Amino acid sequence: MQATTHNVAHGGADEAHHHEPGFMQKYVFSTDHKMIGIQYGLTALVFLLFGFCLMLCMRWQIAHPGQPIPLVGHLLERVLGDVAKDGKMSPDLYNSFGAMHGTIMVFLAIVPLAFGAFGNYVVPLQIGAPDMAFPRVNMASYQFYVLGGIIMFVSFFIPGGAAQAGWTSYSPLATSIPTHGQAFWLIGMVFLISSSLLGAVNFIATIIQLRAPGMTWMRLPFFVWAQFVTGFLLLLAFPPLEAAGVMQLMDNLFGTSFFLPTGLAVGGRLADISGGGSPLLWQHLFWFLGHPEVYVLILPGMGIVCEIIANNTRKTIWGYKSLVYSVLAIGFLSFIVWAHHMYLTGMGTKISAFFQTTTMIISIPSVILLTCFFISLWGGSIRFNTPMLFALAFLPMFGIGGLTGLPLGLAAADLHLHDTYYVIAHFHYVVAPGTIFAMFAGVYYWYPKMTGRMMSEFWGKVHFVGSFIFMNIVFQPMFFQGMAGMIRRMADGGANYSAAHNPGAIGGLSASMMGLHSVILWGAVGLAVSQIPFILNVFISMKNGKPANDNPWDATTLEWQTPTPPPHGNFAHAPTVYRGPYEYSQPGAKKDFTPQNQA
Amino acid sequence: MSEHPYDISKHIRGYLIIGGALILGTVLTVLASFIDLGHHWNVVLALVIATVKASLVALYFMHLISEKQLIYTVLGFTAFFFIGLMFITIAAYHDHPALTTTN
Amino acid sequence: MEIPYTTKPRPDTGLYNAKVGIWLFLASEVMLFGALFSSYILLRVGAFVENWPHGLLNVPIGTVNTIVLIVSSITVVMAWASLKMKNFGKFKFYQAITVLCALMFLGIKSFEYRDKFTHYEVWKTDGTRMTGHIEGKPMFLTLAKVKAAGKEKIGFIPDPYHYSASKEVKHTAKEHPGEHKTVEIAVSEIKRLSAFVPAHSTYFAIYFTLTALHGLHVLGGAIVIGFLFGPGSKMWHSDPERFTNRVEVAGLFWHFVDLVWIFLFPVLYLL
Amino acid sequence: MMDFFSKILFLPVLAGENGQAVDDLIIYVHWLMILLFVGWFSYFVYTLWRFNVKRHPKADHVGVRSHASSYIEIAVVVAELVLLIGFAIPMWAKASNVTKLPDYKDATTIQIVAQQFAWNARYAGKDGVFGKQDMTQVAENNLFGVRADDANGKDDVQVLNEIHVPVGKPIICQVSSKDVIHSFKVIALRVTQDAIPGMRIPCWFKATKEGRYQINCAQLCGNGHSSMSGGFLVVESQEAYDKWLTSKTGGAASFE
Ligand code: HEA
Ligand code: HEA
Ligand code: CUA
Ligand SMILES: [Cu+2]
Repeated sequence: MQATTHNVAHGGADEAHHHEPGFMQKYVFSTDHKMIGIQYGLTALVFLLFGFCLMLCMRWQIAHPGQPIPLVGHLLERVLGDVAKDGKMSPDLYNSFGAMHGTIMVFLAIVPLAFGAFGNYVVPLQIGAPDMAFPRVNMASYQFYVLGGIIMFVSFFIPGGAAQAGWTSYSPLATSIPTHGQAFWLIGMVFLISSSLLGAVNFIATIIQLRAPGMTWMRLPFFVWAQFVTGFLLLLAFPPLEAAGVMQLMDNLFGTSFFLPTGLAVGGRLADISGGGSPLLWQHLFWFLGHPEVYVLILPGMGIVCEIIANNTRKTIWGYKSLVYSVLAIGFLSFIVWAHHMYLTGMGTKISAFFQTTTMIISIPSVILLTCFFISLWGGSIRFNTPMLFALAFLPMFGIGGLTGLPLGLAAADLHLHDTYYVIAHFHYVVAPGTIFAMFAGVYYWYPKMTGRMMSEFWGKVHFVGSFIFMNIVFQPMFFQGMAGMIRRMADGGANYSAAHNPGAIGGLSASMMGLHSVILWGAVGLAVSQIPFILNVFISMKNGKPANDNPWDATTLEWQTPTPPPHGNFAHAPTVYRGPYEYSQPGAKKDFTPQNQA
Repeated sequence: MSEHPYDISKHIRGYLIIGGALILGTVLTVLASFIDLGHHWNVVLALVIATVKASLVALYFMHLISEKQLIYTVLGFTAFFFIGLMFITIAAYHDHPALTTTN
Repeated sequence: MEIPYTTKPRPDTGLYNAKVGIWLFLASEVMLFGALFSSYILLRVGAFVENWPHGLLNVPIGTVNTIVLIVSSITVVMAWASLKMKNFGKFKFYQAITVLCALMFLGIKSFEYRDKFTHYEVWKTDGTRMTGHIEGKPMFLTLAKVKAAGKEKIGFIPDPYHYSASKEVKHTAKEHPGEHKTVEIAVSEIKRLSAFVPAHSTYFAIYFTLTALHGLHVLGGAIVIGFLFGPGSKMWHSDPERFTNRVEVAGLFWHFVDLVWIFLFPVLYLL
Repeated sequence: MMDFFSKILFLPVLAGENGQAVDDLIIYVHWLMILLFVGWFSYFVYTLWRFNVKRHPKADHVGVRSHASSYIEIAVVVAELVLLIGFAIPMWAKASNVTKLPDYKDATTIQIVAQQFAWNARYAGKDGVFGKQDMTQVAENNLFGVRADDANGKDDVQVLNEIHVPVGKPIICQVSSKDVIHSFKVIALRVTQDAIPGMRIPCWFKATKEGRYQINCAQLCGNGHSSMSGGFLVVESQEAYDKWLTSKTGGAASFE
């Protein structure tokens, strides 16, 4: 009764490919969406770890400004040179690491993981397609990503080091730093953006064109919807940043003044430029991408969480339609809220009223999404396996992050909170315990499909408990620091602004606020240690994990109705879809799940 | 697709006419720029001609006129966001109290 | 299982895959050029008039180039129509013209670029400025380079009239055409010296950015169309329908490139 | 009550008049947030306990039928609307209005120009009129671009890092920068304004307590961003301020 297309699948694959592909073709230049997904996933996880390592160094510097970094300090000096003299972090290095942490996490870790890896692996399977619509474009997209990543990575080692102007790269700062880090950053970004564009075209075309017979729009698993909207965000929001990147590159290399006003006097001298440009133009173009981008970071995560909740409550998702409409509304609205990052650029009342209003409106569909997930739990039969634990933890974590977005969205409150650690805490709650947890959930959930083996439940739970506790220890104190006025991007963690440093001045940071730095540092170290079981689990389970059958979670969606791991071409012939994505515990059915392709 | 050889041949005349119109439009734009209508109106006129030409290309050469719903939807959103990007940015820019430091 | 709808349209959407793909791609291109257009408007509206030069581009050449591109747009659609009518010979003919037009466009454009690189403006310390050529027709000269070469004077051949900010000023300048002969300018009197390169002003910055990006698109399009004209056309004999679709998709891209130019031309050359 | 919330939210001391509006808004939003969080979180924990697979081995086919969630959602919408229209928009007009400033006649106007990595301020001096400026004349020794040919500029006062203002009087700061973007932030007064080169953006405040306030640079501005802490806003009585200004006027031509 289960999979209609099951047994013949291997035979079917041969029709497509008559010869066994060689090693390079199979693992490096593969055009199979599943291999590309796995390539994306591993590369992105490595970057995620790398981004975190940068941050560990930075957190050390914040807690102990000017003291050599233990363990890695001298290694840094060896490979990076004077910016890490005596194993200490100079402000230049701190700024490089900060900018690159943001860039790497956003563009090289989470987007490739959420969109490139899970999207690639799961979407064609879930819609019953043999592959992406354009397999070779898919490969090119991965290659561009790797190229962009290499360029970003290499930039650490050029004289002066990597970009230092924050992931936001505001001009004129980005143009006035006399090293080539920024140029590398921009060129890297052009590759990454192109990669995402190719991916986005491919995903959207695939979802539109390759849905299996019977897979109507309202039968799509929510994960596919989330990826669909994400694709549009990438497609339409990235090009303006590409344009802006080209313009900033011109400013950096060819002496133009797109973002440089008249009368700029860097280092005391009037800059030798024509002037006439506008620093605000960069900010508009950046945030026109920037805000949709944050939904690119969260929506695939939401999709994963939705799949896992439905599966582990053994119950259909409550309010599927409102989920779909909400995610569409978020996609649409995310293009018209961008200037809420710019309230303090001297924005007038009219425009700020517009952006405050749109920002409040966009929070509503997020509330609806979360509400639907919460209500879906009611009446379920909740299994607490590792993917489910991460998916459940996602909800309150995203809740905290989302809720703290509200004061930021109101200009007058943002007046106090802008560019403080409150903002840092806000968005890390959405992207770190939020999205990263969703990513972990996805890895634990789809790992058996990808490898044919289960990951260890025990070590999964250890990983979960450690990550959950330490994530909160790292980010919770930042709300208080931010509220007290601690500014972000401080190479000394605000020591120069502390009350201790400026006796007699009002508004300095108190000793207790400064003291939280060491709590956060040890939280971050704990977080790092908690990842060890995960990394080992990923590699060891590949060989030694418990073998998984084709549908180990008793799930309904199509990716579980094909052999594990799926052959080239995925299905022997297109499966036909007869029902919605989450038909669990149907009254009268023999089992507590009814696959989508069951007539 | 649905077109058969014979109805394609009917299109060909159309393509040539549109092509002629485009070249004519180009000449018109240049001529119009020499007439001094006051800067604003010159800009408006030039953009109107350009828009007409662009529409001809999109509708006929790119067959938009006989294209499917889906493509309109995609292009509709694109146009909306493009206009949003342009106008909101410019509006935001001019809602600022001060634009330059020269007084 | 094979990927469906690579050639035949999907019944409910009425489109084959590549067409969906190219239109999505074009949508993103609209946003790319759209962002640059927005920047153009913002920079221009915020600019002081005297920093937004007029009339420095060669309008006749620009017009010719526009027409070249339009012709190529006609031939590319004709090429596709010929395939639809199963006339491969005609396809080859039209497509050849398209490729030639593309190359011609690029050739003319590079000639224009070169012209700009040898054309200069000098801002003098007394606040006056003039445009013209420097003796010996050097490219990309800057004040720093002149100083580094240890020169004390440069020979400057001013243009017949000096452009300056507003149209009125320009008109008056036209009535008093400067003499077309070399003047000597002391290096110490020069505040700034720039060829008409991107760094000259935000106008030239956006001009070069937009046209270069457009030029890259022309180049890319020419390569694809050249491929379909040359080695790629073998597919006509094995899978004519798919080949026709490829030509259509390449054509759609080509029309878009033309469409962008239709806006670029008046905006950069005429306004 | 407000005080209590201000404490548990760790809001820092407040010494500016507009700041009250900012703090109030922050506190109101946090009420809403805490309410939502506590409400949903209790529900969440209860559900996980109640519908655990052991306690509830077979899932119900139909889930929640009541409309409670819609009511909650509507309540959130209403609450946000109230916050937005009732508080946020008017407060922005009041707290940091850049378009509706107090009358220049009643206020003390200063120009603030940030640089890597310090704060410059310029006062109009005795005549109360600033000398004309021209950004193309900016130079190392003239970073306000002051035009030498304007007599009004002769008595202007220019200071570095020590910015004095009178207490209890509206102060209009015209904030700008000469190199990169900085952000002028005085936490205790709840004033923040980005300092953007090429733009001069007004913002205003009224200090209610005398004292020496830390000026923060809130925007990444280069490798000295974290050590740009030398700037102080000295709020003092009108007399002390006048005296200070006169003492500085002698050195008015400091930019030459
Ligand atoms: C995934 C990423 C992500 C997401 C989803 C969001 C979501 C939101 N963000 Fe955030 N934001 C960022 C990432 C994200 N943000 C980043 C990276 C930055 C900083 C960039 C930089 O400067 O470097 C930023 C900065 C930022 C700012 C600028 C702050 C400043 O610089 O001064 C603002 C201001 O409006 C804002 C607002 C919002 C709002 C209103 C939402 C809303 O969409 C949130 C809506 C959600 C809710 C309202 C939650 C609903 C939940 C419940 C009702 C239930 C709760 C209860 C339980 C769970 C128990 N964000
Ligand atoms: C998606 C985005 C993302 C993510 C996930 C993170 C994750 C984290 N971030 Fe980051 N952060 C940003 C985006 C992100 N950040 C941005 C945009 C900025 C602003 C930059 C700027 O100012 O310009 C910023 C800034 C920023 C700051 C402020 C710096 C400053 O202002 O000076 C801090 C400070 O603590 C910080 C900390 C952390 C920490 C501790 C994590 C942790 O949560 C990290 C957790 C990671 C892991 C736990 C690794 C897991 C990896 C594995 C398990 C590997 C497995 C590998 C294999 C199997 C091969 N971040
Ligand atoms: Cu100045 Cu930060
Ligand atoms: Cu945002």
